[in-house]
Amino acid sequence: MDMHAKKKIEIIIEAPALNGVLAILDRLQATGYTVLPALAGSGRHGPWDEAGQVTSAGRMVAVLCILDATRLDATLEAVSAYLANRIAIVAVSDVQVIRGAHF
Amino acid sequence: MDMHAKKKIEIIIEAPALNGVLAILDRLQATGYTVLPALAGSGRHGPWDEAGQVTSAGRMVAVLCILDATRLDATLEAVSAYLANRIAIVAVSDVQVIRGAHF
Amino acid sequence: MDMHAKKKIEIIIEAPALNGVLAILDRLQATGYTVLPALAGSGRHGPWDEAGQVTSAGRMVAVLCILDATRLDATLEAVSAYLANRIAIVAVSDVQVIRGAHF
Amino acid sequence: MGALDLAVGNLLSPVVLFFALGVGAALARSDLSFPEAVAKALAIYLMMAIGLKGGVEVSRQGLQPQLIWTVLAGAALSFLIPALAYGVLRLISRLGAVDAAAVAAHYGSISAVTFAAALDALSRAGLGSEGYMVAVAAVMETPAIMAALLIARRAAPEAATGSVGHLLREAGLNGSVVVLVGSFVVGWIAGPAGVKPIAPLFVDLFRGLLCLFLLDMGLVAGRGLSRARRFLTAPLILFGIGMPLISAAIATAIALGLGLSTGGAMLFITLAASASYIAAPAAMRIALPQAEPAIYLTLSLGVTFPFNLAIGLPLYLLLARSVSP
Amino acid sequence: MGALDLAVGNLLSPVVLFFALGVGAALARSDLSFPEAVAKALAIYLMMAIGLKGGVEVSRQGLQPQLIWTVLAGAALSFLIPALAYGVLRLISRLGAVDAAAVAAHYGSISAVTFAAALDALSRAGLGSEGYMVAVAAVMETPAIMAALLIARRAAPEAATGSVGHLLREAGLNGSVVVLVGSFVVGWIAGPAGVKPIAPLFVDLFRGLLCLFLLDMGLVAGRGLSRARRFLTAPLILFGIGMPLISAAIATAIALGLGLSTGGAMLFITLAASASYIAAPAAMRIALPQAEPAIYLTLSLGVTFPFNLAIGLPLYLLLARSVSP
Amino acid sequence: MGALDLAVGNLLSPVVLFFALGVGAALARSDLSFPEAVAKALAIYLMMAIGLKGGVEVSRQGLQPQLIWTVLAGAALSFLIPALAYGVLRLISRLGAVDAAAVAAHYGSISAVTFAAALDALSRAGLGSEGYMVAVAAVMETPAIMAALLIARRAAPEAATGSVGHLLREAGLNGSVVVLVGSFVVGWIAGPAGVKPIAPLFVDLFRGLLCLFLLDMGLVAGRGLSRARRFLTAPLILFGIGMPLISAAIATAIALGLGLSTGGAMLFITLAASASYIAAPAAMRIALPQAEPAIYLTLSLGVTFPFNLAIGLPLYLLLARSVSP
Ligand SMILES: Nc1ncnc2c1ncn2[C@@H]1O[C@H](COP(=O)(O)O)[C@@H](O)[C@H]1O
Ligand SMILES: Nc1ncnc2c1ncn2[C@@H]1O[C@H](COP(=O)(O)O)[C@@H](O)[C@H]1O
Ligand SMILES: Nc1ncnc2c1ncn2[C@@H]1O[C@H](COP(=O)(O)O)[C@@H](O)[C@H]1O
Ligand code: NA
Ligand code: NA
Ligand code: NA
Repeated sequence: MDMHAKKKIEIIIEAPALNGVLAILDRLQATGYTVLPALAGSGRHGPWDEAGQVTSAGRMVAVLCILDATRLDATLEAVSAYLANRIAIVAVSDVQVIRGAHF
Repeated sequence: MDMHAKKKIEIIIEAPALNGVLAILDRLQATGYTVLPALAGSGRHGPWDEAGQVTSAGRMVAVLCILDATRLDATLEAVSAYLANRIAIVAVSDVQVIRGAHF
Repeated sequence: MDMHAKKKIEIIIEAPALNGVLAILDRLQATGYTVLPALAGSGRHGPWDEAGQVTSAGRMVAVLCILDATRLDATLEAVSAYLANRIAIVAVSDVQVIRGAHF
Repeated sequence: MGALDLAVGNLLSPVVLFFALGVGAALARSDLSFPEAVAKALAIYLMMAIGLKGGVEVSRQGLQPQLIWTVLAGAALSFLIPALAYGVLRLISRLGAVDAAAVAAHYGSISAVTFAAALDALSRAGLGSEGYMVAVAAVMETPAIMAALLIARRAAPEAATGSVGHLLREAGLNGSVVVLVGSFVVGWIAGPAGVKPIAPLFVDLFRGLLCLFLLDMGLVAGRGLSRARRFLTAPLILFGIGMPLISAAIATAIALGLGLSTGGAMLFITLAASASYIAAPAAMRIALPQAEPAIYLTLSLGVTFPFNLAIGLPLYLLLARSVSP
Repeated sequence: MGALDLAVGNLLSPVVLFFALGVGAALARSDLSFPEAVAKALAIYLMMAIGLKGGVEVSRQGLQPQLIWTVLAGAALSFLIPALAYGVLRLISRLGAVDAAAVAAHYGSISAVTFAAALDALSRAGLGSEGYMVAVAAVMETPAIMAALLIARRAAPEAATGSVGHLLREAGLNGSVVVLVGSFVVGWIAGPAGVKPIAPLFVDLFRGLLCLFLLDMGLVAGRGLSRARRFLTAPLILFGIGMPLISAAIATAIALGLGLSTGGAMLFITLAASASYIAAPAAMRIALPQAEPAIYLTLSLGVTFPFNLAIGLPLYLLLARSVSP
Repeated sequence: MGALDLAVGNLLSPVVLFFALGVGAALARSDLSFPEAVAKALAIYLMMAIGLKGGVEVSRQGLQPQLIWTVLAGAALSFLIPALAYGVLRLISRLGAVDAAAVAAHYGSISAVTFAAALDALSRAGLGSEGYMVAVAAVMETPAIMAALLIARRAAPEAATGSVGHLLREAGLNGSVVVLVGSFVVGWIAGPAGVKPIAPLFVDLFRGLLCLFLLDMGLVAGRGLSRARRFLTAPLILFGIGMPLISAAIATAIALGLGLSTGGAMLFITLAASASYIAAPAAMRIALPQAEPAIYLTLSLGVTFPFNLAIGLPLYLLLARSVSP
């Protein structure tokens, strides 16, 4: 199988700030991203839980973005500037993709 | 802690083709897999969003499959043949599992 | 970008046992964790599917916990003791985080 | 109405037909499915409606002396049926001690949807019932879980996890128990006049929403059946049909002693005969993790629930008639 | 009522106004959105309500001889419209063969929500209709999908995946078809008396819940329009408005031949003119993965559905009047 | 009805009792919870029902001259209350400037559920109200958010992110504002006759679904309280109860000047006294990310909402009676 080394960014971010993050990814012309829901969690701001919430103020979502290593730094730079005061964590890992032309 | 090196495949795939992918994993007797929902995303086909959708035609889900390295190639081969014309991305990474007998 | 090497634990666990796992993470003072929903899956206990379920007995959720390598062993030890007879899988991988002070 | 009319009328009621539609669709592998969120909300709605109805009845009828005896009898039944069920299972099937105890818990506990379907059947028959039967239902959810845990501790000490006290707390605060009891109290306090403005939702829509819920239950039951067929050995199927009949027989005798009305007796028998599918499965995953969930889920939802719905309910009504004044 | 009254009355009905609200909110980029789970449950509810209504009518009216001819005519229309649509698309637009076939499938198949809106319009006009039109609707969902697949196989043999038999099975067991047909049968068996206790949900709330659903459809359509604008070339928009008119004209002629009532003819014309948005898109993703989904989704939901809702329905009622006895 | 009757009648209404049930269940750590999707759909439903009701009233009553003055007074109140609230908070609590500004925004803005509960209380008291109060509610959602942002910019220039214009757009297009205003316009256009077919959903079920929603709100409030207790210092709790009373007093004086009916005055006072929990929290996360969300969420939903629901509403009705003709 033909594999290509890429980077995967995972951003766990409070829901109201999601559009801000996605706008940055769009502006940097990231080839793609996917948003996953989260149910509950805990951190320095205490625990949260989506059950029964009407407002999205207190809840988190996860953004997954696979991209080429050459674009990693610029993306992290832009994202972390936006995240400055916000509730969010960002993790990067190595992945191998098939169909590398997609990224 | 006793750890065992395995491979993790992540497939982000359009919902209508999910059953096709799972049928392949079942046929290859993958020891297990888990399907995660996605909320929204963007890629070469433009942005999508599950909000309010009745049809599953336009949305994606994520399949997570942890398996032994010895089975990786056969699995990727079969999956990528099925995915040929479909909207999907596939990423592989290294993980360490506990309770290795499960895989 | 200033990056810090951390460990990511992913636990796929049956929903009724989720509180047990989170209590352990709380007790060990993990800096944070996030719970993600799962839609469906398959394993040695056969396939499952959340569609239309009222009881949470048969379904799985995923717990994501990023932590410092120094705390990995103690956490895995405690978690795997609790998981002894339960339906669950545990995978660990390497990640790089920004804003390392959060972990 | 004769026995045959009752049975046919029941089989042709929308509630049963929609359940059958669900089972059929799942077995035919249709992709029809209900969103989990809506199924959970429907379950909460049904508990609220049942609770309110019971509470309003009690506020209307006042507290009757039988209440206390019926509640006690229900709790005792819930605690004792598991021992009986466990014995039967160990005798006729090859289930191990832990699996048998977990199954037994389900048959001692109760199914709120079966209770709701029984209320629907009573409506069709034009019969009322004692409002406090809702309290009896709530009280019968938990003792069976404790009993099963005690059985498992004896038979396989290493299998049971957690303390009984902790589990008692969890099971007593299970969402379904809390909503049922809470709505019962709300209905009692608010009374007929207070509940009137919310009756369009909780009374008028009850039978329609029950149909929606049973379509979903049919889908889930059908999917379970086609996936877990291998667990359903002949002895287990026999148990899934025979156990409700045994429990119903015992409950009929008790109902006679309690002097319940026809409707009340029918509900009491139904509670005894029904098998839990919300509270008990979750409790068993926590308390007896080694027990295979596919066994108790499939038996309770795939065998006993359809049996009770299609055949049990008219039968229990006949039994109730035979013992009520 | 004259033509103008009809048209204005339709535009000012809550159903149309809520759809417009949804489109407007989405185009203005409001963050208003419906949870997917609730949208899916509403869709199931609407199918159940439509199916039950039809079944009860049939149980009341008995089986009429036209039924069989109307069902056959519907199936034939569903199978033949895609060929026509494909021809028109290839002639006037630049769509490739696979995209054109996929779009064509949608216009042969039917939209259950448009059918529901037509029932609402008939209620407003005080008209009834033949109960079996629900069966016609169910029968028309699938043939178009098969026809489109056969067209694509001819034009681009490498593009079509999977066997026709397999797809036929999938499309025939599509959730919306199963609920529609199943509820029709339930309504037929249970009859007016059996359905009465569940009428508060399935009859009284029908028009209100349709408004809720159309608000959601408006939001989804509006979002689709603003995202996929680039796919909507002038010829495609023309097709999205012209094709329903062509299908409506053909269906009007057939309705005349079948001797349907005004209400029945209006529903038949609406079915022909409507474009699928639940069954066909999913089937096309499976059978013709190369086809761009944004094209058929946007055309069907963003152009043809609003056109039918706002302008088509009163027009089809006028057409139906002109050919009914 | 005397003051005591009013207060007791309110406390024993199902709406308040179900909220209390939710709080109790959460504090007892029951696992009872509502699916988020259903809670969101219920919130949309409530806005639609409120909006439609107001619109139909306006179409019935015609546009009254007070409308314009009441809307202007509402907007001004929403804009000015935050300054007052900010001053009080800085005086009596230890909150920093950014946290205080964020909390202040919530008390200037309004809570649609409190408004819905006020409508329910008016129904119980047999009182009507001016239909345009819905428009007043919609108008009062946003100015407070702007005011708080301006306050924060002054006090802590580095904390506020994004432009005011951008935020104004976001807050004005917030889903709850759009549904409220949109449904108001739909009700106005469609009028009593047009809304009648959808009344079973939007009128008859209103009070029942409000109970469902309040059970959920109770669960969320209870969970919030037990998690964020440490943020609730005595001065903040005092603020959470005292601020609504201050706002209510000011609004009572204005209502007198406007010459509103008893029902209208009661709604106006309730709007002023209520604290936002949908629009403002989301806006604050975007505009003032440094502010701790647990503070404003817990204060608004855990302290002020229960206070208004249980004690405020009958009090505001008494105030309204004292100033209305
Ligand atoms: N170490 C972590 N691993 C996984 N998720 C985390 C971690 N830290 C924080 N989170 C998530 O991010 C949210 C906010 O974190 P915090 O800002 O620390 O309160 C938490 O509620 C979790 O959902
Ligand atoms: N690089 C990526 N990282 C994460 N998700 C992606 C990426 N590319 C595509 N996706 C997901 O896959 C979907 C289809 O991608 P595409 O075929 O490029 O339109 C997108 O809408 C995303 O949900
Ligand atoms: N190898 C695997 N990769 C991903 N998910 C798995 C794997 N094995 C098990 N799972 C998940 O864990 C659940 C229980 O697994 P099991 O105990 O093997 O039945 C499955 O239904 C899957 O959701
Ligand atoms: Na029982
Ligand atoms: Na059509
Ligand atoms: Na206010």
